[in-house]
Amino acid sequence: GSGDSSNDSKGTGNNTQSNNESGLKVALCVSGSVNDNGWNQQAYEGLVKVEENFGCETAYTENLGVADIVAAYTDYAAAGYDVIIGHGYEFGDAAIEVGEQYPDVKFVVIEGEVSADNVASYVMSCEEGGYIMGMLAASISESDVIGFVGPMQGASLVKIMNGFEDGAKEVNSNIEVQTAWTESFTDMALAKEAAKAMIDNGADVIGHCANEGGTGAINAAKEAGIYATGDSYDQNALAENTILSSSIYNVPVLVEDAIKDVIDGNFVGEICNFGMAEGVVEVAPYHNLDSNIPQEVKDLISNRIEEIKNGSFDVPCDTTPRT
Amino acid sequence: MAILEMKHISKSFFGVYANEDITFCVEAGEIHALLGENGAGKTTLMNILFGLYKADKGEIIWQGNKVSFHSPKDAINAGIGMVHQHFSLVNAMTVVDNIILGMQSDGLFINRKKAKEKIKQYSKQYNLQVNPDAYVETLSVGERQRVEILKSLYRGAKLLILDEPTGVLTPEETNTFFEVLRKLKKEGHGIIIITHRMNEIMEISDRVTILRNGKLVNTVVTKETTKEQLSIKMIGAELEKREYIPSMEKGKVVLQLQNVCLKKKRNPLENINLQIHEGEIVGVAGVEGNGQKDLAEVITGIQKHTKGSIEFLQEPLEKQSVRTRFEKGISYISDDRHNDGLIMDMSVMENLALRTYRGLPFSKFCFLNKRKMEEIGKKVIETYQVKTSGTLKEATPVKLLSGGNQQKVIIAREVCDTAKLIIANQPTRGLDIGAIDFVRTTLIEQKKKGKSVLLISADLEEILELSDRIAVMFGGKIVGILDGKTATRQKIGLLMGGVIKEDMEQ
Amino acid sequence: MLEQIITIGFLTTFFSAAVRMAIPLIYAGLGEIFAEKAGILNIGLEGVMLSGAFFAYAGGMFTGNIAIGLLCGMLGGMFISMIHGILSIKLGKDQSVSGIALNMFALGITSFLYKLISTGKTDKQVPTLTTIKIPVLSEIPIIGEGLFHQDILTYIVYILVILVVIFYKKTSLGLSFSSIGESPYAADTAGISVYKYQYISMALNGILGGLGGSYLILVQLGAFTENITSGRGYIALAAVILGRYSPVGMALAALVFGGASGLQIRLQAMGVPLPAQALNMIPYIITLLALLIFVGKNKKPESLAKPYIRGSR
Amino acid sequence: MKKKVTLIQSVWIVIITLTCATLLILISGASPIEAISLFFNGIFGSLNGSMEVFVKATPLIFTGLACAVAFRTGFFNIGAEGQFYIGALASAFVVLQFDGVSGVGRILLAFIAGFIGGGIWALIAAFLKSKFGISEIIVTIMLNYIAINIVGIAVRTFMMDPNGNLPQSAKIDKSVCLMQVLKPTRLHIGFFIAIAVVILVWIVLEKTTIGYELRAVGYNKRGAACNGISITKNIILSSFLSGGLAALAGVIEVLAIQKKLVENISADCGFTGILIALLAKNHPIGVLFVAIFYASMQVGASSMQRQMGIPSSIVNILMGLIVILILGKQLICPKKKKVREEKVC
Ligand SMILES: Nc1ncnc2c1ncn2[C@@H]1O[C@H](COP(=O)(O)OP(=O)(O)OP(=O)(O)O)[C@@H](O)[C@H]1O
Ligand SMILES: Nc1ncnc2c1ncn2[C@@H]1O[C@H](COP(=O)(O)OP(=O)(O)OP(=O)(O)O)[C@@H](O)[C@H]1O
Ligand SMILES: [Mg+2]
Ligand SMILES: [Mg+2]
Repeated sequence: GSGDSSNDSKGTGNNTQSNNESGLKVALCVSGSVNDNGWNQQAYEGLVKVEENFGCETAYTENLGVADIVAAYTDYAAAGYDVIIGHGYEFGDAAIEVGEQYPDVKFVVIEGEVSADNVASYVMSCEEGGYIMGMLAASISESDVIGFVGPMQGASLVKIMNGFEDGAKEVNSNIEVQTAWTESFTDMALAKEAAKAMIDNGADVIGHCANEGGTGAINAAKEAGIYATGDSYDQNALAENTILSSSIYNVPVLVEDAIKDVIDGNFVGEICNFGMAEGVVEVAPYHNLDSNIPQEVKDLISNRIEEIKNGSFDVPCDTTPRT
Repeated sequence: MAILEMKHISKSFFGVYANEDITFCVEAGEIHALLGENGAGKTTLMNILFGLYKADKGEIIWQGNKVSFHSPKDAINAGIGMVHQHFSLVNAMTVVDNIILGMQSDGLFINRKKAKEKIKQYSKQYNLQVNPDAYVETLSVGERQRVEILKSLYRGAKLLILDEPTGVLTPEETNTFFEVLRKLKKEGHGIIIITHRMNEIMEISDRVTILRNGKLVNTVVTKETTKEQLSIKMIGAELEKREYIPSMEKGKVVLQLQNVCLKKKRNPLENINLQIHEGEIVGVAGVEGNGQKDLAEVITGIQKHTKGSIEFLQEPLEKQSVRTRFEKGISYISDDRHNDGLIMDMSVMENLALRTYRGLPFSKFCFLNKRKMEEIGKKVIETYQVKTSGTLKEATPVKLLSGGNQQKVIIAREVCDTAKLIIANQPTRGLDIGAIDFVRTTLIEQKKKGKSVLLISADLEEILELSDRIAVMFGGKIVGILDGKTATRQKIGLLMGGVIKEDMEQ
Repeated sequence: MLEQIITIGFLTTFFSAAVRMAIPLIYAGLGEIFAEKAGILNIGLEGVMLSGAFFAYAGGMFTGNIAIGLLCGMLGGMFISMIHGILSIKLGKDQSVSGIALNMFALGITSFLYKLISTGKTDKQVPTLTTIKIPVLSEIPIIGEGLFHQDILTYIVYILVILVVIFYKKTSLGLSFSSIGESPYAADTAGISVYKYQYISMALNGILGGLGGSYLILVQLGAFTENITSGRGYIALAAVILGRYSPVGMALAALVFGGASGLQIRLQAMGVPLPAQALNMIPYIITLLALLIFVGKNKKPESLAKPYIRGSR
Repeated sequence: MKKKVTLIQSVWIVIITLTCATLLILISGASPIEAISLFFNGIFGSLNGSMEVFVKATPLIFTGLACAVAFRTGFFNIGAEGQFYIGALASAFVVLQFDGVSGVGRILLAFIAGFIGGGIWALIAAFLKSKFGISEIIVTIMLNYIAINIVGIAVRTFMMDPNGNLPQSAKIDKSVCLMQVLKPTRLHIGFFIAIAVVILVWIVLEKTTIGYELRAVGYNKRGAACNGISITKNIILSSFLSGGLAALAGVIEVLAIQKKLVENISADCGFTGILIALLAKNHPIGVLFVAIFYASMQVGASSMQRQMGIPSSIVNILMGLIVILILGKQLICPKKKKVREEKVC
């Protein structure tokens, strides 16, 4: 590889910190917008943390389509960035391809399926969060019907939905889990309509992993006066009396860990999993709905979380859509 | 006192004067004719008056006051009405809606009933029959013209501009139309009429203003002049008299129609029987919209007849396409040169190639031979004296040519060596007398060469002058075939009105 | 499966969904009818809606007042359509290029501004309109709930559709407006101020398209995201064609489309064993089928998208 | 005189665009000078960047040509996006199915399959238009959505990589990938194929009777028909060609860039193609240059965005703005008076 790092001086962004201790240059690529209140924003917040805590020089690209990933990667690699983080499985192949040409650059693919000497995939066990949300929803449901709204059928989203269903079925094997995909991360109106459809069909708890669009689903639950579960971060503030709890994917922690590994020289080019045990997947507190949830449900949930953390319970990870 | 004065009007397009220092006036109660060759600047002058163009120089005095019309709206409000050379009607609307278009309604809503009453009254008063509920797209050209005239009358214009209004009317219609004009004149209206027909000018106008190449030649009092004098003033020279070509011996049958029908919702063709021989011009007379165009299109293959048989040179034409029919020798000069005959956005030379671009000399193995196209274009421009834009020559888009010159391009293309039958539908409509003369002479030359011509025309003069036999159409049928030598205007006129030949002879 | 679908309950809720999904389309579609009847094709309708949505959101967020939000939404829509108006009316430019460029521009500017006003804010919700139940009418089986248990903007659109029909059919002003799309030359020579009316039409296009976008924010969602309209502008364009340029036809077409998306998401929820993508295609396939079934005379204004320049041929 | 006006206008367009860019960059808290230097550095600063322009231009050339061919016959193809997807799908399918065939053979097959697939996709709209008079605009918009969903189904079902869990097809092997010409840049022979196709299309449209017929039909259908030119044949021909050309963009995206079939494979190339065709006045050579211009804007803007973390929306704003300014240039610096009256259609 050429490692063309003569461009170093030009690559300084507005994010440059005075205390550039590590001297590391980190770039982040996301497929959506960095203020989407969810998946991409979380990664971006991680990047900001990295800059604050390690004094790295950072840059990011948002709304990156698959057609342009390789170009963006090459750009960053050529501009002397040391670590390039791709936030989503679709960044995997590009990391391998560009990684071959720039062996000195480290590539981190979140939710990826790939690895190489300088390419690592950091996979979050999001299904664990989904599973717990499913258990919670099924325990609270009185109608034995619950719903779940997903956006695009990507592997990391399918496994959340399937985890939700499995969790619900564990608590109540007769429960009906209604699911729908809106095929969009941003179409709030359609997500809302999906939730409404489920509510019309009798669902009394709605879960989602639909990113920003999911806000629509939560609104539908709020309007109908039923419960919902949040996704990605603690969404309680969106609807205080609606959101039972949220499954949190601690992407900022993950991003920080990844950079820390690089700084400490612990970077390994392999696929690593991060779940509840690693503190990357979490479950949000019940906030002011705490009193509405029966104690035995709380116990059930906290026990299961413990088991997942200490490895005595394995949440199945199923990435095939079940329609 | 003059109701309208136009003083020192100049207007140029791309640096070329369309009107140069033109001054003329119209009195109330006067019919004032504008005369000039195609492209002389008549329409431009009227468009300036009507607010469609803005004059570069000059002033307009309307009823004693200096005015400047920025749009037709201003002109209409001042009391000027214009019937445009090219229809300005909305096809997808009914006649009533077209007539009341742009007028303020009394209340909040349109009162179509009242409007219809008023239209019917005008129709009756001026003998301009149209169905007010018909959609304009279903009307024949003649009917559309009537709507245009009604539209102006309805607005109660004090000055009426009529840009070639009679081009599409039958003699009968023209007569009644002139009655209307005389009535209006008596009521004190001023009228400006543009027409290429000398007879009409002599008959209807009080004064004539003649334009040549955008300049004013003269304004004369009609009574004090003659057709010949006008014609000389207009062209700047005298037209040669055409020699009379006696009917030739009938050759063999070129085209034979037997019981040809064309089924369609409105105005179908019914049982057409017709023969055309070599070296013969068969005229088709009739009021516009009685199936003449369908007849032409059935023969050329643009529409497929639904019953009966058409034989061309003893071979049946059934499924043959427009192209094969042309290759066999059927040429077509359409009445609608803008839509049917030409591709307006293409150049003169490309339009010349429109029929035969597929083979030599225009192309070889699918590749166009541009040099050959240019060469042929130049030749046509020279032999036919097509007036093109100065620098572009054969590459001028035909849309920039005047109607007469556009017609020449079509004729140059259709009247080719391989043509055996020429179907000419209204070939001289809208042309000035020089151009008309050219077209008629061309058709007669073809006859002399032994070719056949089917001449469809609403102009009885033309039919009578050129035809060996005359078929008259009415309601999609041929109601009579007359001998060209013995036919008279009256006979044809009666047939055109739907009186059957047998009835007539009784 | 079928017995699940053909129940009063399902049909009622399904019809409500269809109406909800259709309303923004109907608003935008009405706007497009105004534009197209005046001869101007606005492919930038998506941008108009998006801009309307954003400014409605911004207005609502800064003032907390829905009415001001609505007003901002209309102005936001007008901003985009007036650019289109100037380019296509005054300059006679190609209307498709302009429309597509404006879609891109609107997507960019709304995303940018949204980022500006939303960073650092935790509460991003704006107030939404409440529903009003119309007593007797809302009791009509199946359709009553959907049609008459809605918000005020929905009721306004019913009235608007009727008013627009009357406007074009019964008033001379409407006649003038619609003649422009057919033949601006004829309109001009009949004394109609072609350009003025075209600008008015474009303003209405912006106001109504902007309302369509505002509806998403101020009635349905109370929140904004980048590209929140997700192609609804294009669907509204399709509804206008499918409805053959008549307001009622367009509204029905929008209802068909809204119904189809409501249906597909419901089928998913019910667990129809088909890939989600197959169900997602349903609205588009239904639109194609509807086009085929209702094939008939194309009522497209004759001079649509052809710039009118007085005095040129 | 005219040249001078155009020059002044161009200068104004640049000035306005730069001002807006500066403002936007300032608002988002970055340094404009640096951003703008990064913009040009992105295009001209490295071989990689310069070649990236041609890489990005390649699909745009194809979709631009596709739209130009269609628009010439008055077939308003908004469906290049969908045809792109179908082309990608068909070529990936063929390449993965016929793994017995040699590399070059499979590349050829992929091109043929993609072309035919996209062609047929466009033909649906042409057929509905000429048979039933259904607006091609609405049909092609609907077909876009349908094509995108079909690819979504394909990568999850019959074409899903059996060795992975992701919604994408198996990778195609190296022998089928289009050659990179100037490693390590991404420039591939697809760009040269695009230039060849531009010239081919130009010859067909301008120099042959086929192009002559297409033009005649595009200008005046009735006139063409009255002179014996078949409208149906030409609309079908142009739509098939158009769809096929748009599909080739998809084929090349699969064979040269992605090397597999994935969702969202087109970066809105189909819609950009419409812009490019119309800005190029439907002229094939014009399409080539406009596409390259457009791609260089994209490359410059992305480079600026990537290195400085400026919101990506600025790219959209500027691209839209430039087109609007090009359209509205008369307003910036009017060509004397009487613009409106003297214009000939
Ligand atoms: N819109 C226009 N743009 C450019 N030039 C024009 C335009 N209209 C007319 N001209 C020019 O004006 C001249 C006169 O045209 P005009 O239409 O007035 O002729 P005319 O006398 O009405 O002819 P005709 O008898 O054929 O109707 C033409 O030769 C042409 O050069
Ligand atoms: N847009 C234009 N640009 C340049 N010249 C034009 C334009 N429009 C018309 N002309 C010119 O106007 C003149 C007259 O045109 P016009 O159409 O009035 O002729 P015409 O013989 O009356 O046509 P028609 O017989 O079809 O009514 C022509 O010389 C033509 O060159
Ligand atoms: Mg004239
Ligand atoms: Mg004339």
